[in-house]
Amino acid sequence: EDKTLYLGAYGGSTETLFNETLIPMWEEKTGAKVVYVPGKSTDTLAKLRAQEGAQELDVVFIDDGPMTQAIGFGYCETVNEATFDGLYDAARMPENKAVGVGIIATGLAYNTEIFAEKGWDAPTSWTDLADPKYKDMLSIPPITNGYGLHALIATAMMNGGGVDDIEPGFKAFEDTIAENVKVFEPSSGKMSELFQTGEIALSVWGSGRLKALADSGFPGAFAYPEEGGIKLLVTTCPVIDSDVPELAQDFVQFVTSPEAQKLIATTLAWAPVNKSVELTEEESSALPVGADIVDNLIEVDYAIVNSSRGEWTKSWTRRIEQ
Amino acid sequence: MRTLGPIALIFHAIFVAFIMAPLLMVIAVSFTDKGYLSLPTDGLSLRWFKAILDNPDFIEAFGMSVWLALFSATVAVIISVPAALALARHKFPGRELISAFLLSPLMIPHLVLGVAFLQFYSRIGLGGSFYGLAAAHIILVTPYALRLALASATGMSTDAEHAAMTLGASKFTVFRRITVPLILPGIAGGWILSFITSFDELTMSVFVASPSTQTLPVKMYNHITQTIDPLIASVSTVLIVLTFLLMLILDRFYGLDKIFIGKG
Amino acid sequence: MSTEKTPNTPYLLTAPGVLFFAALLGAPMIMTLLLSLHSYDFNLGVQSDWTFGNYAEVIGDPYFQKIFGRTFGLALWVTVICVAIGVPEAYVLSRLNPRWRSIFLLIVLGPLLISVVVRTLGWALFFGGSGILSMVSQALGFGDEPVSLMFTFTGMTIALVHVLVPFMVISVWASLQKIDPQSEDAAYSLGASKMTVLRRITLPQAMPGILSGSIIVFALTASAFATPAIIGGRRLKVVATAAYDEYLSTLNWPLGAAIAVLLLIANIAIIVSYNKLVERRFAKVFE
Amino acid sequence: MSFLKFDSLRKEFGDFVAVHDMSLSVERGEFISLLGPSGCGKTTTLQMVAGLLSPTSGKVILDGKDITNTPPNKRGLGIVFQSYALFPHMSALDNVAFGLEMRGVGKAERLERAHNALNQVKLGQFVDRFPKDMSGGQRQRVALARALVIEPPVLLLDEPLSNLDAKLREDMRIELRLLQQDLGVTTILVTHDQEEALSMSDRIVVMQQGDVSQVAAPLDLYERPLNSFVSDFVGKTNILQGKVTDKNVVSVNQIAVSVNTEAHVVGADVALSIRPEKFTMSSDNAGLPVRVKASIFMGASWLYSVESDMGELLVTQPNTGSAGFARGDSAYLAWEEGALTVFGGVQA
Amino acid sequence: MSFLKFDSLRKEFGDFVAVHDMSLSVERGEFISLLGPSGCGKTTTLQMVAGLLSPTSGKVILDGKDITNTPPNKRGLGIVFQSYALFPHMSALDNVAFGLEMRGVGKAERLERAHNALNQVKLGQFVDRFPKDMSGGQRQRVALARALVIEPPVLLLDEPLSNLDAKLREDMRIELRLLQQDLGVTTILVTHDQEEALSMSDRIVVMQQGDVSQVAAPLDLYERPLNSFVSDFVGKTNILQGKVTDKNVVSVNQIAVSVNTEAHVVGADVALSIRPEKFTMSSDNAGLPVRVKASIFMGASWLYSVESDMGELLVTQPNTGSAGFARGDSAYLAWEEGALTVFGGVQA
Ligand SMILES: Nc1ncnc2c1ncn2[C@@H]1O[C@H](COP(=O)(O)OP(=O)(O)OP(=O)(O)O)[C@@H](O)[C@H]1O
Ligand SMILES: Nc1ncnc2c1ncn2[C@@H]1O[C@H](COP(=O)(O)OP(=O)(O)OP(=O)(O)O)[C@@H](O)[C@H]1O
Ligand SMILES: NCCCCNCCCN
Ligand SMILES: [Mg+2]
Ligand SMILES: [Mg+2]
Repeated sequence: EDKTLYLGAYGGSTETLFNETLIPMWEEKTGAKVVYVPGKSTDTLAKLRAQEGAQELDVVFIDDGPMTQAIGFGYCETVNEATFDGLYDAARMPENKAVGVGIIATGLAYNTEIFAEKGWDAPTSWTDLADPKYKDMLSIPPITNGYGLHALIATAMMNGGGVDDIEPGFKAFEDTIAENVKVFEPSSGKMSELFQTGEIALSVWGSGRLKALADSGFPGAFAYPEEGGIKLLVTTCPVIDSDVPELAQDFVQFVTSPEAQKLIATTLAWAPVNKSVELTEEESSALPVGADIVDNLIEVDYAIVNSSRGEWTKSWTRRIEQ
Repeated sequence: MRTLGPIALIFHAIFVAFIMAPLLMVIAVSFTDKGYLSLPTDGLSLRWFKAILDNPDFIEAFGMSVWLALFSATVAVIISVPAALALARHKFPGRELISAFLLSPLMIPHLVLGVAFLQFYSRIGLGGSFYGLAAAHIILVTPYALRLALASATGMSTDAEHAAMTLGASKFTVFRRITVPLILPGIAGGWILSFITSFDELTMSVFVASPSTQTLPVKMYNHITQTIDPLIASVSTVLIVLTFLLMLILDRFYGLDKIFIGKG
Repeated sequence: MSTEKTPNTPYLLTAPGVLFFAALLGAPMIMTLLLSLHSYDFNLGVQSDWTFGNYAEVIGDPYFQKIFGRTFGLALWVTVICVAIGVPEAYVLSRLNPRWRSIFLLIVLGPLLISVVVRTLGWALFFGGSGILSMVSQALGFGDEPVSLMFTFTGMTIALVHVLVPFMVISVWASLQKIDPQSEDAAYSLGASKMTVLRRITLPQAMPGILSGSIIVFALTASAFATPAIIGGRRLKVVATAAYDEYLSTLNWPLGAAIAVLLLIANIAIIVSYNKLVERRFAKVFE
Repeated sequence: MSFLKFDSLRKEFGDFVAVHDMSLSVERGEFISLLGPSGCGKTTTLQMVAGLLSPTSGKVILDGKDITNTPPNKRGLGIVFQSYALFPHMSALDNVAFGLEMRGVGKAERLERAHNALNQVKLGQFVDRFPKDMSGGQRQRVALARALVIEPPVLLLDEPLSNLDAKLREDMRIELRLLQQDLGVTTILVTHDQEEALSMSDRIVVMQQGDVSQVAAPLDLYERPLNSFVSDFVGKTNILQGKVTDKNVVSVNQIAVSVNTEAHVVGADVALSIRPEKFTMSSDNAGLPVRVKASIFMGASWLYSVESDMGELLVTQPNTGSAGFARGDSAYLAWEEGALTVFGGVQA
Repeated sequence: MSFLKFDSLRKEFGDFVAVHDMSLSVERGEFISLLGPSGCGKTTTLQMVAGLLSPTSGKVILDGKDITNTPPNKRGLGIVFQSYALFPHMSALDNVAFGLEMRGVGKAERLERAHNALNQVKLGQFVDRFPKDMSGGQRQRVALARALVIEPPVLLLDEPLSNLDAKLREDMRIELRLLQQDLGVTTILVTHDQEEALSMSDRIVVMQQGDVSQVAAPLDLYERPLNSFVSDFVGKTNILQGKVTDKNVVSVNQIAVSVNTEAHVVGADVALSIRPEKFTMSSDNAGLPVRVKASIFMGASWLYSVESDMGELLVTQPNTGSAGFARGDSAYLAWEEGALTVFGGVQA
């Protein structure tokens, strides 16, 4: 009989790539059908929560931060060990309940045209966020969003703190950075619009996002701060109590396979988690790959972050988003 | 004495300009030749209209939205009009309660409704189905249909209805042949607001819609969660133009005026 | 209310709506209410205890107080503006030459035809830093600095008025159609100016429409999410954005549910009293 | 047994009693008029019969069946509303055809019958007009046609001709009376036009503040009113206060008037009534001398207000084609003894 | 110079001409009635004067000023609408006080004056009622009070008394006439009640299908109608077709009738008119023998329809207090020569 797999994953270019290329490949291989349920990480997580006990989704794609929560809530099935063969260790999520699909970096995106006009140099450091010349030209996502969380953590680190001592980050935001911020924009789509309408010239953003925008012809560039960008892992997990558990496992394995990884890397600019993917120099130029970048990427320990995230969010909304 | 003075006309012009301003901006952007949002300052292009054809899901989602909005608005009107008559013409115990209950969907953030519907509907097996989504939309738009029918029915003279009754018309016939035509402006207004609200609803539908029932706003939203491009503008432009054309044709053949104005 | 029917008529007439709502909205609402009575642990999720803690937290926290204050201030403000411009526009429309009337009626509905996302994009293009408004104001010499209404209370108000004023116009329009034009004629012949006729004769009779319109506008503003979120930005949070945060970012649904329930209660309290007030003040129009 | 019966019908609006316990029996095929001052409860009564207002208490019985709680659409009555109550969204033709449609009459037939009914009320050329494009009288005629076309067993007419000119009103009266007699329709007519009531009715019900004052055939009512209210209300009348000074003599302002006082004791205070047209007014030096205070031309007659020693009197005289008496003229009034009616006072 | 002038006033509704180029001059303080069949354009004319309908062509001149384009609120006229047009959301008192308020009359004074005006129309106890809780006649009186209270220089009354009973109507006529004369208000009254028009007006304008048929003082109009339409429309009349057979003799159905034929040539076809009340009907074997076909009681008089060799005739006879002739009775008609009017035919 026809088996159907429900896949909850990002909309937009991710959806396009999957629907047009990856899913047909997998369907042909397995004879099963895939229904794509688009949604950003938080939406998908909310759906898992709402449908507890009667899950519709079989496989989900969620950013590493929220995925840690999903695992904590017990929405994920353990990923077959075989899937991890040939993957970087960094692709493992806690308890092997999820696996990375691609690596993105959080860094600084900027409008090259405006920078040139104003005669500014490209940004180079997390500390640039505090530079008064960017007043009202800067957007940072709020910490409810992965990129925003990274910005706070990075700022804490620049000021002598870290995930276990976040206060210096808040202090810096309170004292200087928030002054510069025109809007704490959580939506990538809106962020892209803010760039396009000239509302902002600089933002804390993902490497993949900037590539997508630049691909449209927009004069934008991505800067890895010299202190290091922050690693963001796009992850996937098979959902518990699926009516097609084998297919779900198979699909998770499929998206981490070299052929899928190559396509993902070249189209979505997520750096591969599979060691055997080979990329040309041009192909890898937009990705957070290569020794100078990858080695420099800062890892976030979500075990610590998630335990204090409630507090952080509270402080953030009360102290920063004023 | 039913003519308008210059001040009224100037006011009207400013009002219309205010209403049109952002729409015109969006329409302008849809003709950009760039890959990103910009006003077409140096070149017009239809590339973003061609792009619609490359994205058939937009057309499919459009169809879904139209169908869903038609269905929801119609059902909402059907359940609202009798209720509006009851609320307009009778004082009865529980009147305020019923009225507040039927209006409550207006007063809860759609997101909260969306999540609650998703929870409940997936539990009772309506999850992901068209009828689940439609039920949610009907609930969401009923307040509009109700309030507008109420505005029309309130204070309406019952003379004509009485006359019809004495001529032998049953309650239902009176309702259908006399009451409805007399409060038609309210019913039509309510239907239109319901249709449009359903057509445009996003925040709740994000949760309740499933891939097989993806509406246009949900489709657009998913399209722009990561990046925004002029495709959104061109889709909207087509939508605006289509709607106006449709309405003009309807006007030509049926006279919207009659519907909006009612009697006569 | 001159027809005297059997006393259960109103219940029969409201039954379809009430039953439909009870079956399909009642349960989700009760679920939400129950949800709001549980506590939440960031790592473990919703707890099985019973508590009013979420309500205490929302009510006691100046942060939420400010958000509720802002929300209802905004709702009031938007409603007032919608009445101020929507009512005259409905009146103008009803007096327009029939040939133009339906066309303009459509134009008024225009903003509702396009998705909120696109509409706010239009505003961004219009009153963003490099938008038309800015260009015009610079060209007119109002200053060299770009003017931006994005992420301001004013911008948020304008955008909300823009999407909500059609609701007002259509509601009032429906009411205006009912008025016997001869009562206006009578007032003119007694020496009333156009303004006076509008104020003393037309508007009181259009009160049911104004009432409906303002209820819709108020309620929609108070529970609006997208426009405040996009045009207002996160610094100008309203109740719906706060609930959104709790639901989608912290996953603290009980707290989000408590916020929503409080919003609903406040909304109903305000709207029911307003409704009563107006119905009593204009009692004869409502009979 | 009577066909239509009101049994202690009563209607209160809040504190206000619009119709006091009213009872009346109407025979099948009878033509009854309700006559009474504005606001006395005529419309209210009619609406209770029609089933549009429910009585506070009392019953309506039609053909032996208690219909007090029968909905209006099951009563099968034809009604013309004082305010017309036309369907504003239907043409004249559709307004009239509506009742036939409700009775299941086929389209062709009902249009033809509606057309005929409109012809009958002289609106044959206005079938396609909408109410708002018609004159007051035209609307009223549509309302009339709408009620007549269904040929109901009972017709309730609330001032159905009030907005028609005299000519048309007369034509309509005749049409109505013919139709009523041909079909044997039991009819209740509310009218403020006494001539209409007097000329058309089998019996007239005079109402006063929600109460029935008198029920009688037209001539009886006019000639033998039960009390001075009826006498005054139905047709013009002169009411004179006097005292019985002797058998068959009443003194009014010291003037002795001969009148039959059989029913009254000597010394009783009584009221005399005499209708203005019962006087003969002439310049011949005979009878009561009067001076003309006002002279009003009424077409077929002249109405004079005259001063006399008996008080101010209204006098009607036929129009003989030339100008009548003028203000200030002197004249003399004569009358026959039988023209005087005596009310009140202590009965013998 | 006349106070109010209509100059070729014309109103078209689409193809339909409701008022043909109508001209009329009204003196200051004059009381004019518009009389005419239903739908002849009376309301339309009044509304043009009021400024509520704009004429298709023509002018309205008031006190020497062309007010054709003056908005109604600047004309200062008092108007009673045929459909009342009360403010449904205001009490009777507020309805009446509204016009005073517009004239800047202080609150205390305007309430008092409104109260008085309502007393004048006998609604003193209903000041707080709302229109929908009033009877038809009560509403009409509120409308009347509303127009009168502002004491306008010109009053336009569109059937203002049509829903009142005879008694009240008469009282109102008198109030109206007194007020009109006291204040010298120029008044245009639309009425379908001929008695009203004849008794109140200085002049009467008879309209027919949007045209003026005759303008004349009441007695003139009644006794010397310009044509058979007027004669027939104003008061009842018998129209007989005949031929002038000799000087001062017209033959009607072979019967020779004596009448003044000075204006007509022998051999001309003419119409004779005679009003029903100009006959004397008796059992004395004298005059034209007739047979009574229908006998209708009208209160102050009897109306008979009789058959004679001259054709069917309407006859009015005073009510003498006893039953009149009955159907089937034989009788004889007599009349004076001057009672006959001759129309049409070839003029001599
Ligand atoms: N809006 C309109 N459109 C078309 N015809 C109209 C309109 N208003 C009035 N008429 C027609 O114009 C004619 C004159 O109407 P008007 O109301 O002046 O009559 P009227 O003399 O007042 O009659 P009534 O005595 O019945 O009130 C009528 O035949 C009527 O049908
Ligand atoms: N809804 C109501 N509320 C209060 N009083 C009312 C209501 N309807 C009618 N009345 C009063 O009841 C009385 C009788 O009204 P009704 O309409 O029966 O009078 P009517 O005899 O038909 O008078 P008219 O000849 O003026 O039409 C009036 O005094 C009226 O004011
Ligand atoms: N192309 C999708 C990449 C996923 C990016 N995650 C966005 C983080 C903010 N929600
Ligand atoms: Mg009445
Ligand atoms: Mg008229």
